[in-house]
Amino acid sequence: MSKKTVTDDISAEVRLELYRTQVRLREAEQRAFDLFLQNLVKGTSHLSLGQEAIAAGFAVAMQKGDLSFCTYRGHAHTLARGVPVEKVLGELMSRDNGLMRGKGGSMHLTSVEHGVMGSYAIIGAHLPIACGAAWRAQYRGDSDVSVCFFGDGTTNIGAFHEALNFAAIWKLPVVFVCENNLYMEYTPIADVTAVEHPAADRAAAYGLERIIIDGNDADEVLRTARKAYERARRGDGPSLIEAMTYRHSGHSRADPAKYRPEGELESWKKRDPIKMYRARLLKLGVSEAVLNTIDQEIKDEVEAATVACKAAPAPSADIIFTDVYADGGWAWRN
Amino acid sequence: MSKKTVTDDISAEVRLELYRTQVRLREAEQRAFDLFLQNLVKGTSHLSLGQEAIAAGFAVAMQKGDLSFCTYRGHAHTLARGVPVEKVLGELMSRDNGLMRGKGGSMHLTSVEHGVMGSYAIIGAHLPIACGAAWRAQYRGDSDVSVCFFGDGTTNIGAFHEALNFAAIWKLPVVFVCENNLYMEYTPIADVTAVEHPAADRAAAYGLERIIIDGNDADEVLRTARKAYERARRGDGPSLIEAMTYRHSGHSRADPAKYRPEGELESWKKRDPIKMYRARLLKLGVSEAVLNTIDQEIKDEVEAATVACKAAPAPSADIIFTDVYADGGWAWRN
Amino acid sequence: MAELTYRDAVARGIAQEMARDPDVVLIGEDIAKAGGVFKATVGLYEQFGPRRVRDTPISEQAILGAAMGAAMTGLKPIAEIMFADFAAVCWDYFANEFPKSRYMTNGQVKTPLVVRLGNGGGARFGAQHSQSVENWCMMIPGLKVVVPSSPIDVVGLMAAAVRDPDPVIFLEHKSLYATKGEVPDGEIVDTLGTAKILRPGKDATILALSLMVPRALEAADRLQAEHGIDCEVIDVRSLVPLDTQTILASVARTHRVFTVEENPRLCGWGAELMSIIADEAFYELDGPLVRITTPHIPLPAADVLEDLVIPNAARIVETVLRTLSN
Amino acid sequence: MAELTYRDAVARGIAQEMARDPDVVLIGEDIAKAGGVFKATVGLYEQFGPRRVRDTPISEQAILGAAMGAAMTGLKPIAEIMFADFAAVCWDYFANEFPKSRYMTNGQVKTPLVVRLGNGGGARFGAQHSQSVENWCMMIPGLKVVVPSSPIDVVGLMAAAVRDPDPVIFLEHKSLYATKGEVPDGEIVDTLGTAKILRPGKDATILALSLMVPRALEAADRLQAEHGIDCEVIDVRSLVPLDTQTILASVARTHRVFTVEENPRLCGWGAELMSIIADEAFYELDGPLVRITTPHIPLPAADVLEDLVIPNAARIVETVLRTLSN
Ligand SMILES: Cc1ncc(C[n+]2csc(CCOP(=O)(O)OP(=O)(O)O)c2C)c(N)n1
Ligand SMILES: Cc1ncc(C[n+]2csc(CCOP(=O)(O)OP(=O)(O)O)c2C)c(N)n1
Ligand SMILES: [Mg+2]
Ligand SMILES: [Mg+2]
Repeated sequence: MSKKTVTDDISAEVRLELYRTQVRLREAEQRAFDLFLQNLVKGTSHLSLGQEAIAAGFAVAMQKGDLSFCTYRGHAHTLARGVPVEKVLGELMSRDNGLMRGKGGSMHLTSVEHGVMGSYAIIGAHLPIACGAAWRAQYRGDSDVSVCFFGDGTTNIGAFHEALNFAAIWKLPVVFVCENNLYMEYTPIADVTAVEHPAADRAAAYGLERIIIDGNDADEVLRTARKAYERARRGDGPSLIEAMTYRHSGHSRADPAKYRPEGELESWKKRDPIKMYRARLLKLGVSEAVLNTIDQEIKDEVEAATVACKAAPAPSADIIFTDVYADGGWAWRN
Repeated sequence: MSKKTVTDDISAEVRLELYRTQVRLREAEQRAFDLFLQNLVKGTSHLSLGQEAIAAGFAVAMQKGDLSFCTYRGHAHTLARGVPVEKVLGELMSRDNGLMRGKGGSMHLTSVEHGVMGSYAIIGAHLPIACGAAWRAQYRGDSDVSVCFFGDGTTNIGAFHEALNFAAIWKLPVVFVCENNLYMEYTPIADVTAVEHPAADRAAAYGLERIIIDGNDADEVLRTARKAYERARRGDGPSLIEAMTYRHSGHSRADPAKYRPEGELESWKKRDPIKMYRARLLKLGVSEAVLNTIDQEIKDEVEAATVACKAAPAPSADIIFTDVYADGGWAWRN
Repeated sequence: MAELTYRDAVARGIAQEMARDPDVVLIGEDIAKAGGVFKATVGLYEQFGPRRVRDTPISEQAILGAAMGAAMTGLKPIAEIMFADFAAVCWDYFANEFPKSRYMTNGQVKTPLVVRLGNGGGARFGAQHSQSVENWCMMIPGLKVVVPSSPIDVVGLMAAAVRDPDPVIFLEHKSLYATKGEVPDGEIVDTLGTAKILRPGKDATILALSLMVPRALEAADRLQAEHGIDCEVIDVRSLVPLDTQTILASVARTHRVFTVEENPRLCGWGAELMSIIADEAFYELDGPLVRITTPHIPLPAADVLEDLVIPNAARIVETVLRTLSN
Repeated sequence: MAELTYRDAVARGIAQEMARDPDVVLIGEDIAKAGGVFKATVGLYEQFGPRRVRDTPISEQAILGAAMGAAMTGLKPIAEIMFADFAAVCWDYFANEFPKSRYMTNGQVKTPLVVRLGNGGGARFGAQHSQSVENWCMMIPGLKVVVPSSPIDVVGLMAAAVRDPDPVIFLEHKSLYATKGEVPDGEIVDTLGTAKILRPGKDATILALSLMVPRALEAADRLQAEHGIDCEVIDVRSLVPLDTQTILASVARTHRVFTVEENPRLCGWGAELMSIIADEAFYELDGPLVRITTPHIPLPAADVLEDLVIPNAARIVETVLRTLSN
């Protein structure tokens, strides 16, 4: 592969990293879906199939120490920060090797050591929380950025409004990323939102710039992320970014997504972020062999993770009573 | 008085009604303040001294059946709908002749027969509630408008955002009136808000027009109200109006308002809505005698109300256990 | 007479009332076209149309505020707050608005509405989607709180809730949606504030609610069959109004009491009932009042863990045995 | 040793901890320049500056979310939610976020923060500004809940709350702010989870909290002086952790128990304590467990009405007398 060709403002290494990350998210989540069909995933799960470019772009642009705040649809963002596939699948499968040993479940993936400060399942709750982490950075003079991911539907809940105003007036180093996948669960976002772009058309209400990007283009995502992170680190305050995308699967494992108009999925699949990115890399001169190697490495990683998870024991009963409080236990009385 | 001179798009009758209403609010609230100094007002109270033009303009423009939703700063809006002064002062003084016989207190003035659907003391709560009343009108084909009053500080709470979006997407006949008196309690609104005009600069976030008016000019208020009500009755949906004004007294009876920059109160007092409106009427040819008669009538009404309230008994103990439930009682068990 | 699921009973109860009263309307997230995430409102959109069955944004405060404003002015709204846990994002309406306005206004304002919540655990949804919030609701003066355990009760209590002139919190258990029961044809209207003795017994009273009812019944059967202990099982059904007469009369017969509660332990509905009993039936008691509850912890997601924390028949049997043999 | 008001004790406790630990920060509405609507944070802005003492918009969810995010990443925020009733507009953080994240993440996330609330009635503020929400907090697993009744306890428990690694809800009583008490000079650090026997007695145990503590003490004095009944008065102080040892030991000495609770009756903290006693100390009891509470109604605003519904010394005396003479 010729570095010259593939490098512009984005280096060849970063481009390959973007590719690798997207493939990793795709493969891991497709495996999650397979395991669900095998009845090995308990509880619910919300996949980001089709939305990988956003998770990849924002994560690859981060520095170590930057913090991610995710939703119940958080597998992709968690994996994108480098959390091992095994840890994620283990949690989905309620195994002892899971990220939280099964105590949190698929909607609460958290890996503080990787900067994944939690996945939040109550719509909107984590936007103010991300503000708080950013406030700490500002207070201490730390240089990290807090990045908060959420969906289009989330822009209609009160906490969104409070967080955006709060971040703006305190000029907090926080980046709000709205993944507009056109649906709030089963309802088209347009049916329940007063503006066309649920996030971007409200940026001005917080004195912020209107930013809409192609969320299926990892390069565009990365460039946007870099700019927003720089702004935050400079002390210029928050950004609100609306990334247009589409989820290939249903809202959650329970949803066959029959509410979609005919052809919508197909047309978006033509704009599959990974397919498009692969094509771009090839066009930029990356050899098919390099990409195939990456594909294979990821497949192997996911396969190994699956094997490990299937072999992993269920969590032991004693952890039921651990970590309610900081002393490690749950005692509410003497 | 020459009807010709005083009448343009606003009739002479309406103009006098606007004057009378403003004077009535002023006198009644000033009396409330005096009674507080005499230790006859229990609990808290929040006066609208200086903000009368807004209450008067919106109320006078209403039709019978239109509904008002107010805040803890609700005396003015309640009185403006024609609720007797005695009923309001009685409630402030915790007397049996009060609007709610002392059960609600100054922050919860309600008179359903006058269309005053309640005064709400939790910031933001009544915006969604007003939506609900408007939804009923839409559902039934009723022609009434719901009018919801709140302050500048209220625009930063989540319920504001949810209500505005909700009203917009359902095109509800509701009018949101933000009385921007420059302060959220003791904090200048500019210190805690990301935009200059906390309501108007956010109207676009709900697909609504940006409307800012002089809240100390009763005519401008009335004209704006009429337009908004017409729009609502036509089925064209909600309006969000920001009326600039200033409160002459502190936030509540506990507040001496020392946080104001020097001269601010004085400069706003020059723009006292009643002083200005009186001057306008005189200029338009209304005789001083007519206005003095109104002034005297109001003074007499307030004085009579005061006498009645002072003579009124405290509420009787038995009402403690009435009206928790619709059967008139409070029984939670058999 | 048809066999219905608890899930279908919800839709049937709502349909019965919507057909009867044009003021009854239904709102919530994905409840219309999609029939609800729990499929408990399937068919209502088709039957009653988009005017009466409306999808909302993710704006729980707007949903409940709108329900309240509509109720104040003449409608009888049924609002869904999908998972009971989400009551926390609109708690102001539960706690400060609709339960208090009638009182504060000296009777001027009415709020006849129903809030439906998908309550309880067992679906491996984790700590933020599995809570039992009946005690959150019971502690607020001015609310009524209904917690049905069977399809027939769902229909009848839904009708009673919709017809009730006060705000009623209607807690549907997610793990009961798929359960089935016989439901007679025709209109069914039950009465709020009535507990049901589902199994008479003389040795001890077991008070249960919702998902805990079938488990209490199973435990009672085993206690009888395996240990000769004859438990009376009462489905409390309605926390407010509370049928203290039925409960206290049972205590006066059995002299021993247990609660089976899914809510976390502290300040659960069982604490209230036990306190009432410890005050008003103290001299009837032959031994300690024992609550069988989920421990006071957030709910874990993993199946093996969740199954260990929510009370089940085995734990009930074991607790009753241990207590009565002391 | 100085005489301090309860109000000033709040500021002193916070100042003590802010001076000691640069990670302690204070946020809330009008708490900085204005010193708080209850004047409980007067002087802190001047002493610690705008970086550490910050006014916020009316955005209670943002306040608590920000406190949580800061706590997760290293600060020790103290957040004020002005009137306890407003907990309802940000209840998600109390109920679903900070109490659950440590558990859900298997110990990865910590949330060492303090939420201060202006709790309780007596100021004629009406139903939406007068509530006692200690039971709202007690029922949520993962929270700690502290309810001081005197200036010295305010200082010491505030210090303990700030230093505690878990989320602590700190309920200040609005009607106690003006009360005074001796507070020693120098650092004061108390211990969470410890009840205090304020008045030893042998005939009955009275469990009280916050504003109800002075009333219980007054009642006990009158019961002694006028009726020869010797009551032990325990200031529970901390609902979570709960000092059951002190409470159960007292019950074992007196054999009769009363609670005095300001919260509305159903599912109050007293229901929990009575249930614990009815289970674990059943055989120590000589008579019914009696809770003296605000009735289960919204609070009326008028002075004459409010004074009738919140428990006072006369009602305590009367209830104890009537109960013990039965
Ligand atoms: C407060 C709250 N209300 C409702 C839900 C249920 N819910 C979960 S995901 C979802 C849709 C969210 O849509 P969007 O923000 O667009 O995110 P997406 O799922 O499309 O990624 C809803 C309504 C919730 N979790 N929390
Ligand atoms: C949810 C909530 N938070 C805080 C308060 C306390 N509070 C009462 S009035 C007020 C200021 C409101 O300011 P604004 O909306 O500008 O109205 P104004 O008082 O100026 O009329 C605050 C913070 C409240 N009542 N409810
Ligand atoms: Mg979406
Ligand atoms: Mg204001």
